[in-house]
Amino acid sequence: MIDVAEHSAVAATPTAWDRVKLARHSERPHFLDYLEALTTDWVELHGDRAFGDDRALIGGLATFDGQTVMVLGHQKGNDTKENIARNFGMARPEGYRKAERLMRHAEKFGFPLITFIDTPGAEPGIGSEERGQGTAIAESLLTMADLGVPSVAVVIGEGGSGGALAIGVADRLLMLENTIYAVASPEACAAILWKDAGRAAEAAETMRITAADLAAFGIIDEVVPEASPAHERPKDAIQGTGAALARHLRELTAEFPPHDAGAIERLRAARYERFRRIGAWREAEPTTRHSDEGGISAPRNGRSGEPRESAQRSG
Amino acid sequence: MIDVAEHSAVAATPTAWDRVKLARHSERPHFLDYLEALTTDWVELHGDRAFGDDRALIGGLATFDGQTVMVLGHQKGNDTKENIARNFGMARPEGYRKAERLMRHAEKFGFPLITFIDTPGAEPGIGSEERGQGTAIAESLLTMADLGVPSVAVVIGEGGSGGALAIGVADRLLMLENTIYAVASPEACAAILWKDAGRAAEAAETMRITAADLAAFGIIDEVVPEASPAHERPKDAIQGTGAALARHLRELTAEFPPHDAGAIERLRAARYERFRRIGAWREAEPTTRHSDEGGISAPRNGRSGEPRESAQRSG
Amino acid sequence: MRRFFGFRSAPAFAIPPDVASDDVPPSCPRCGVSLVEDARYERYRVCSACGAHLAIGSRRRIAALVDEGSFRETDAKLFSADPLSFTDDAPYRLRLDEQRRVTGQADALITGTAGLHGHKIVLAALDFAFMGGSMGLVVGEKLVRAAELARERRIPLLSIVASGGARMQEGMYSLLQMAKTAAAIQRLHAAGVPYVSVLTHPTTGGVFASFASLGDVIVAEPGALIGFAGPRVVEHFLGRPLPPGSHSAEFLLEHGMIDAIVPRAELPATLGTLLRHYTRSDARHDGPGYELREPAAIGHD
Amino acid sequence: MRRFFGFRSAPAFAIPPDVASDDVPPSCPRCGVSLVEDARYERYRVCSACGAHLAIGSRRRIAALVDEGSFRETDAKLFSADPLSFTDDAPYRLRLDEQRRVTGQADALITGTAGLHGHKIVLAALDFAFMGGSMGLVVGEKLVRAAELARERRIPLLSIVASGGARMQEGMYSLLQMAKTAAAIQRLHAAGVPYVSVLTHPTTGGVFASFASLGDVIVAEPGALIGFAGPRVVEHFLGRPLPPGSHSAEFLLEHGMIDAIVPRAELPATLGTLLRHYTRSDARHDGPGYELREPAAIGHD
Ligand SMILES: [Zn+2]
Ligand SMILES: [Zn+2]
Repeated sequence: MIDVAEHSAVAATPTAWDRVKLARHSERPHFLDYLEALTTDWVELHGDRAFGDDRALIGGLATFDGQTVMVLGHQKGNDTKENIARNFGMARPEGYRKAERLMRHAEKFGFPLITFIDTPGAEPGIGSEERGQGTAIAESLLTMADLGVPSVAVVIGEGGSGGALAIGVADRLLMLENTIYAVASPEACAAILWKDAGRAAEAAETMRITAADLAAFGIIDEVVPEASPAHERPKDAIQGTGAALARHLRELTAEFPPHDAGAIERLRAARYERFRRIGAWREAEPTTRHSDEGGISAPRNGRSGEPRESAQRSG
Repeated sequence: MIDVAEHSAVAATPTAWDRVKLARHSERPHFLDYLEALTTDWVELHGDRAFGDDRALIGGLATFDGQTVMVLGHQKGNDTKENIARNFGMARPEGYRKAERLMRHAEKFGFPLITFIDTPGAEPGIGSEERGQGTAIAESLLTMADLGVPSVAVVIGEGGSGGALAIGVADRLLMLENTIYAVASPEACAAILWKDAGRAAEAAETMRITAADLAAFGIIDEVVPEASPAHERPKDAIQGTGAALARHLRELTAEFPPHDAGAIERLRAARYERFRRIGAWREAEPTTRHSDEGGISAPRNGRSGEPRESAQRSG
Repeated sequence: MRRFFGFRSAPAFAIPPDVASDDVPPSCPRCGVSLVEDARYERYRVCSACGAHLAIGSRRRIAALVDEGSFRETDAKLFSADPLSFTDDAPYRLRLDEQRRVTGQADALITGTAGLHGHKIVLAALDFAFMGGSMGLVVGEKLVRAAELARERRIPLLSIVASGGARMQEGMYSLLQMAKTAAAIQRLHAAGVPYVSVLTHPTTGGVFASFASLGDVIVAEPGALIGFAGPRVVEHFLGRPLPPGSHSAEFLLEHGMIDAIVPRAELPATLGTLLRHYTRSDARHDGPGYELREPAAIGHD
Repeated sequence: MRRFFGFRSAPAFAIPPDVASDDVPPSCPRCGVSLVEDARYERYRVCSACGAHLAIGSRRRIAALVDEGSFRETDAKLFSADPLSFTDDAPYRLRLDEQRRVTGQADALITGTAGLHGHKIVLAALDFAFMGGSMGLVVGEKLVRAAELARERRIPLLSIVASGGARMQEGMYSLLQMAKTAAAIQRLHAAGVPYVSVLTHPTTGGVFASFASLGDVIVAEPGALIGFAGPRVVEHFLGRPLPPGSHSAEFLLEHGMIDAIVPRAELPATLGTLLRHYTRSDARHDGPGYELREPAAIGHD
């Protein structure tokens, strides 16, 4: 789909659209590549125990950094055949219900959760509507928000909308340098804004979807660098990701020891606060007229009234 | 299906097969008749939030005896059209998953649970297999065993196998006088035992499936009398059932007050013990040869070693 | 004026037809009968002739639902800070200003406390007229504050939504409101405080896939278009038209996603009954005792 | 000798073929290749030529699974008390006597403790050769005792089943074992003790619809016939033949009901890995620390 030769044009300062293409590159390492390189003792656990087994969103137990973790991730294929089997990484409701089941499994046994995000979005098919895609995603969000074990999520390719967020409500959120995380695909955004999907590159810039943008907003905790794009140097990308995951997981388990009821309550409270404080708003009528350019000059106030420049993040 | 004239032949001492026919009588009051007569403020709650809404197993909130209860029941139709809509009272996996959802809802808000059992069994179709009929029933059993609110179940017609038991793991189990509760239908039993479904009447006797039989075994807590068969005097049957339900529910809520964590733990323990001690077995090699007639002469021992004649029931 | 539907395209308004504003139109867009001097339309924005549930503004909706004069608005002056300094053909800030001028509201969600059949509730109503009811930071923040208020005071939360989904102009901040609102509802659940969600026409995208689908009880208005992906998105994905009835409230009921379909005019009574159940849960056995009514004539559905 | 399948009729042995006893048959009932001197058959009752998983007695199964010499049987002498004094063509008690004589077991379930790759487990194995692995009072009681032992000692429970369902000759007592075993597994879950369920050919009815479907992890043997209603019952209900592949382990995996399909010879290794995960949950961060292995060649399934 992506012209492989094209990315050599990606120079020292790639544009947002360059990142989009890199994030979607078919030779970029996918979830199972990370899993195989970073973990041992993998036991895949299938099925939602109600309708089906989704091959686009998979999970199971593995040993990582000397401990057992529950691992979940979207799996894209490396060729058309695999992509069809994996539904291009677009999960269906049964995928999110499996994720929920495995999250509760992790909680029951005190296993930390690691999720690998790489999806264009949840599948928008009629079968997915029939089986409650919205309901399944909402319940996965709720379950993950409530989870009594530490969690780390990492975007390894495309972070596409609610289908990505459903496994992204974590205590730490990482992104590889050439990945994106967005409320809608640039193509969809352009189609809505300008009725012209061809202006996707422009939309990609406007939407602020790169790892660097989201780090600046305080929405993510760390950018895992890619000295070369991950599909050119997969080992480096995987190594860097593994090291970052291990570091965050160690910090979390040190701060919130498993099987400690008080720590679990503190963990839940910290996660709530993490999402609770994202954002910026004004608590009074805007007093200045804005210029046509939309420059921000009015003060921004958090809910407690003190000035707040978008989100602050301690992690 | 049942010859209505036939039951007039049911004299003072009906046979087990007579009871089977009465239990299945199409004019016998069904779940919604009890609901309408015994409760107010009914709000039906639909759906399993995953696949569908089963019309054969329905539930919701209602006021009964001055308090809010969660009510669940199998619903048969009164004619062919209704029966098709209600799938003849045969629930599908989504029915049991809805039941599970509503049980947890009851637990969350401290509403006692009342279930009305009236089904030939869980639906044995291919769709039910695909969506995990066995899994759904197993999970409903587990949920009901665990439920942190008091529960009373009453068999108002047919108690057919696992599909009945799935909503029957209650603190009290009642049966109307002319109802049955069985591990298999007499027809299925005869087909298996003698390869002749025509010997169903004989099987019905052998299987010990009437309210009187199960009361003698200590498996049920009370037989609600039917001075006349329920389809002839529905008001009497419903009144008697309502009075018995109210009495048991009051006893249970007095012994295990809602919103009292200690009482809830005692309730769970009592329910476990209730099912735990059902039955009889020998803890040593049988020493006597039995006669060909199969008469029981050997001593029966419960697990603690003391003689035990089938199950004892305190309730 | 253009509308914004967040990350999903505009829903097709097949079932039922919609009325763009609260101004009385000459006739029902579904059956064509005049709505002038239609009392049911006047109060509920429901056509007396065919029962079509037409668009209704949040304030009118609240007035038709709660005990008269009981509504107390909260956080009325929470305004978007335009975190991305977003601009497409025009700056987002100017669009917001225009929306505020047209609707008289600071953003799409109105929150407050009210009485309903004498039961105290916390209420959150999303107004489709304000940028398609899309959820940005202000909508998310106000929903969370409403949920926190309900939790602190232990009074039921009621949300009523109509939404095209996330507010694209606030980017990832908008998406994260799904997580934030779901987390707030989770805490409400954990505290055992009831939450009833009402879905109205149309409800799609991120609002449907977060707090609106997490009610202890979920009801929908008849004929409302509801779904995760909007019909156009699904049709584009499928490459063929949707089957009839897809994405309707009735479709969701059949597929087990909602508890009931309740006509707008019956909503106060239904919610009143539900609230009676939930609010007396701590005060049982004070009822009239067991009492038999006449058994009903056999025959139900 | 007749077999009894409880309340469901006898399963059709379409996939895979079955071997009636542990006696070495001349050849594989599926592929026809001789099984004489087939070492895999000798140890696992699996045909080396075609991989068919043939019937295996519980004791042989246990021997092939657990650490050598580690199995300690519990409750070996629990006998049915024939609570209904049941008789059809012959008294149930005489059938039981005959089954005991033929199988050398008191009833269908063998329980005990064992080591598996050095991990202590409680084990319960249902033997299809004893009255079709049907669940009466003794099977239910022994399963519950095994679950209670696992809970008290906080060591994982492993059950391996092959069953036609409830034992009809024990009537309602038999049905109630579904509730009783589910309740015991619930308590095990609440205590956080792992429970792994293994489904083998054939598993239907009350055993499938109770404890066997309640594992934290559920695995099945390849080709095993598994379902709630047996294939004949479903075909009778449908009035037409089942679609191919229905009721197989592979069908259940596709439909999300089981976690994995594991060939019998690989079961010890797979269970060993699972047990390592569960048993070290209290002793984490004692591992070797973060260490990168070579990234795999791209390409998976
Ligand atoms: Zn009209
Ligand atoms: Zn073979």
